[in-house]
Amino acid sequence: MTDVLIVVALLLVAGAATAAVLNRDPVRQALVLSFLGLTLALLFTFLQAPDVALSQLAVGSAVTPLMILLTVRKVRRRPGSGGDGADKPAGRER
Amino acid sequence: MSSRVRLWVFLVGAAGFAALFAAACFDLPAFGTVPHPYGVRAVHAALSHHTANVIASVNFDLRAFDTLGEESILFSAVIGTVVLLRQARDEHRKDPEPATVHPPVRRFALLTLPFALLVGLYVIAHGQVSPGGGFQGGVVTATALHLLYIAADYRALERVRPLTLYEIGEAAGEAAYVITGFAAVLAGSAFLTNVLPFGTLATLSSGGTAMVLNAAVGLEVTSGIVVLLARFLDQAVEIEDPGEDDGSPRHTGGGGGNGDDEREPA
Amino acid sequence: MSTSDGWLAAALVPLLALVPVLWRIAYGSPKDRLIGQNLTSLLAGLVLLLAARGFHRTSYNDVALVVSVLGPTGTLIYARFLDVLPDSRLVRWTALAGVPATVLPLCVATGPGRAMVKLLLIGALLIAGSVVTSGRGGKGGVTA
Amino acid sequence: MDTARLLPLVVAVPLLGAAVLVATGRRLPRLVSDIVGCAFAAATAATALLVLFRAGRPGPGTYPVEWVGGWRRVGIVLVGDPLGAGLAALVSLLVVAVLVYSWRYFEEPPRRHTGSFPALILVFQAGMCGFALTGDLFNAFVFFELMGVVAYALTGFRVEEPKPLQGALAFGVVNSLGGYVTLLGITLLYARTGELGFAQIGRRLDTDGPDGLVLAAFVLVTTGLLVKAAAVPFHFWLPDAHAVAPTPVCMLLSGVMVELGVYGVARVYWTVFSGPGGLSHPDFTRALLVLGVLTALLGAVMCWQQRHLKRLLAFSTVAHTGLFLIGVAVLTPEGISGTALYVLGHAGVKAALFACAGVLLDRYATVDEYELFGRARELPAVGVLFAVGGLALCGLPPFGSGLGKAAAEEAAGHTAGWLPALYVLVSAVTGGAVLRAGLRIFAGVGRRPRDEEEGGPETTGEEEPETRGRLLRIPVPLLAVPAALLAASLALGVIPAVGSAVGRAGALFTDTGGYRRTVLDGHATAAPAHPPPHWQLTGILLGLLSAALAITLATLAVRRPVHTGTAALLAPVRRLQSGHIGDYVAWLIAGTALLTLLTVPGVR
Amino acid sequence: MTVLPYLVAGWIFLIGVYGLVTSRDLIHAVGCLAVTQSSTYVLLLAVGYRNGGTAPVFADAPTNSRVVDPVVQALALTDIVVGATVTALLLALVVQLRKRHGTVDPDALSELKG
Repeated sequence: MTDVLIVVALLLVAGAATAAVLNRDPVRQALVLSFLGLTLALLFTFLQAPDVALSQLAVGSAVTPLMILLTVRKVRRRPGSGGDGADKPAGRER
Repeated sequence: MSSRVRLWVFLVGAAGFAALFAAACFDLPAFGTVPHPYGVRAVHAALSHHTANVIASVNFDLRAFDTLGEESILFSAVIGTVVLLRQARDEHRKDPEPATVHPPVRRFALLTLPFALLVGLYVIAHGQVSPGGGFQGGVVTATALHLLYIAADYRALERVRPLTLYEIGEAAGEAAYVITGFAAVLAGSAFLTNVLPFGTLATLSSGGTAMVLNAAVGLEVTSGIVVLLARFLDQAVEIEDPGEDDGSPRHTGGGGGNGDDEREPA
Repeated sequence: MSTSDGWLAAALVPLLALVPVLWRIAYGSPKDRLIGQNLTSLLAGLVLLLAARGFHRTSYNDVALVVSVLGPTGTLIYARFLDVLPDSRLVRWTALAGVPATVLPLCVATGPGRAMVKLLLIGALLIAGSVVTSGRGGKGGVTA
Repeated sequence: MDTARLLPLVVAVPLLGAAVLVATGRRLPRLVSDIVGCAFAAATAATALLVLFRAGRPGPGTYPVEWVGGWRRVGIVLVGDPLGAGLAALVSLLVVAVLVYSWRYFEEPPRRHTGSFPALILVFQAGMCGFALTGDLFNAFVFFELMGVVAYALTGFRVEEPKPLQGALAFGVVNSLGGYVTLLGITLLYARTGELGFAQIGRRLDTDGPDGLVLAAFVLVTTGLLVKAAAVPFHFWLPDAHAVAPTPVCMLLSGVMVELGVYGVARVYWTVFSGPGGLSHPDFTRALLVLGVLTALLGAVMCWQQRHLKRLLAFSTVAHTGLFLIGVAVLTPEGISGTALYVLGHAGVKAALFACAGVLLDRYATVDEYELFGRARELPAVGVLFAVGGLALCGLPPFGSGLGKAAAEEAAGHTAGWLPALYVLVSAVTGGAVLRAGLRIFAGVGRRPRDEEEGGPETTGEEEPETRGRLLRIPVPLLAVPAALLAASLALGVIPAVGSAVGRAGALFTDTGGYRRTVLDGHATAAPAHPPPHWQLTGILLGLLSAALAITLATLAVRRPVHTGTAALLAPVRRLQSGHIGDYVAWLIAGTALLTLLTVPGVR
Repeated sequence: MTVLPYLVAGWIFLIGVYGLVTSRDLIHAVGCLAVTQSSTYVLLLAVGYRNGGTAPVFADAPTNSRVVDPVVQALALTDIVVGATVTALLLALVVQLRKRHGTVDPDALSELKG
């Protein structure tokens, strides 16, 4: 039964990683990253590594996405001083 | 390179990498059957030092030198971030706008705050006994502190967060780790030798210096993450870019015209 | 099938429920994504509780404890930045139905003691967190 | 006290210093924090030198080995073999020089964080020393990352400037990725052997034959190290980062950090993969030789084309790294000891050249060869240092870099007869580029170069000075440090004891069985005798030839107009250096594939 | 099942690198780097797993139980810290980069060429 759980968790992790890359908007990506963090924590628990699961949980699902969000907030607060339209990354619109 | 050429370079490289990696995977022992001579030795070593959590024993005793490097990485990344996100000469600060928080959210956050801090400290303290330890608990504690930001606003958080103290706490954690190592040298053993009594297996005071190092890491990580997040929050909420408030009409709808601008100080 | 396999099979249910949640987070509207984030931590908490029992390791419950604390915190932080805190019946009902349905049998199986207190605590936190974060909180929990 | 006990202290002392500086940094005045920083760095240097003298003592080939925490065979081992200890000493001495140089450098340290610059440098020192001394693969990864993290922060230190930020980001992304590739390789090795120490992994590997797993592990581990060493095609980050980092940091980055990548490749190969269960010697030689030659040629070509002085020096580092890689690729004790001496000499010379460029930057707010034309006639002392540095760079006897080059090219000549010619050519071109820039800037020789057609791929050299304002008077440390570094480089070539010590170090380094026995069993083994690097007639002549060639090239370039034809021919090569992070990452992966192709047996 | 975990690790690595190569936004690129790094955790723990093993934490398990490898778990912990700090540092660089260049699009960064 453990094997089934591991396989499902592995596939979820692979899916979440793919989704995190394909979501080009950083805000959207932050949410997928936090999902990835949680599923990784589940996978690690199934792999009998609760210690690693705990730190992945703390880092991957809270701190990293939070830092990304704060960066996005700072970066998008106003147009760039030297902006000429080229400072508008693709996928910025939600 | 154009994006097309770049993609082709990547695809060719990725094909080679995939072939190499797949070849390696099929030469690996099947999942779940890998032999672990080092792992077995580590379990024996941890039990000989009465540390119930073997991972904590590996981190803070057997391979404590790795953890010294790891803590130094965190330490230098925090100094680095502080330096990189410092207020530049041409920037200025603005007080953030006070926010009114929806009462249930406020109540929940305020009620959870002490509890979350407690959980964090619990995870740190039980590092050598149950899953957890200085790093995991430290991150939880630091994140929990930011519940205040949710419960009220940034100003409330700033009031209870004497940043200087945390910066010193971070350095003190790092110093405590190194000094514990030096103590062993002074006692005539190798650097970072576990020279304290090992205590009873699976109790809070077991593990000898592993316990001390765990506490040092807990202090450093808690302070370090608080400082780290504070720098990012400062940038996101308080520090204004050069020319941002130079009297010219503010560009509205800039930066993609998303909804993130509501809390921008007026 | 042994009892521990039974618990693990039960853990499979919330785990599989994460698949549509991933879809929602990756491709939904901003509101949907936040609901998805909220559901993820709730479901993950349940998986962890059931798995801990299935592996006969009470110490694994610490992971669930941390999820129950950090999950709602994370959701509220996102809500603050995205300026939405959507009202979601789905989250509320999953919490109100799923958590007791998981925790109560676990308590029965564990028997009275410290472990049971911890279980109840985690259950209460999961419910409280989900209810608060899925209520009609308005914009980002901030009534500005 | 046992010398071995000192090994971990080489890492711990600077870390303690950094913690002290950060804790007290906001209260201390600038002067005190600088003194504290220097004191800790100097104490570390003294410790490292003590270890080196113990390890370098002639006699039976024993050297200090310390299991940290007293965990024999279960913990992490630090090995003070002469080469590792020597590198740690080099790192520490250079750090002291850099701290002295930056004494008056940043006139305005970050407010309330006066201690952070010396603190970061100290952590950098700890990371590099740890990497040089460790005998454990994962521990090496940790120190690899530690050097990296500090280096990214230091590169982007001047946040008011756009260029350093871009360079630091490319540096950070590419190097972190390289680190993760290495970690994947380490994990594969752990899966096969269940061990982490170099010696233990090597012994276990040799109980089995080589297969795809070992090959993959070798390629992955080496990729990360080659990224650090800036071998083609992993080199793109280096010019971008080294050209824009604060000058004292450049001295460390180009002087030792990159060379540590080469050291890592050599160390891992000799201790882990050189046995029958690893990668065969011809395969390793082929792979590294190809990469080394490519790196040397590309670095030299790009170096010649630069007008941004620090970028020019950065590309010359790429070129020399290529030569170092060739020295390692030939897999002989002579190659290792010659290269080791070359690295030592090069570190002093390159750091001195960067130091001179820093003086120009702070006085004229530019490091552009064209803009500075003739302007530095008023600084004859700097000009002399710069010219001597340029000559030493092309291996003029009797500099240490010259002796190292001579020994390395002789060793390489045994593998392929044309390799000495490559050594001569590459060192002449890079040295010539430096001399050309020197002639124009300090002497105003030749015609004033003009900006040519617009739109070509080019980085010009306009930068903000790193001091508060432009320097009017050159402070003493800014001149004394490069002079001392050049003198040290000269001393390396003249003192015969250096040559014999380096020769012994190379012999011990390549004695795989001896290393494993010393580390795991505590047996002392006699170092096999090999002729140490010493001055020979061919070496002296080739060194003089390089220098003459460099002078000719420089004079020709200054007198004659630029050949637009050659420039156009090389434009595609220059365009590869695009400053685009995506490009660099794509090249990294392609490089992994290339390395695979080169090491797969039978592909020739 | 015998190689699936290893292959998943390889997939995560490659997809993360793909994201880095094609990224049009540096914040997104840093996120992709974090994805890439998670491949190393997966590979480490997959290598350390033993069929029927349990966590080497003997607070609530007998000391003679069959356990998985504790060493890789310690390594993965270290690795996670490294990843978080690198992410923080790179994001700090992106924040400043945006201030000085006015953009976070790697295609628009043109200061360093040739």
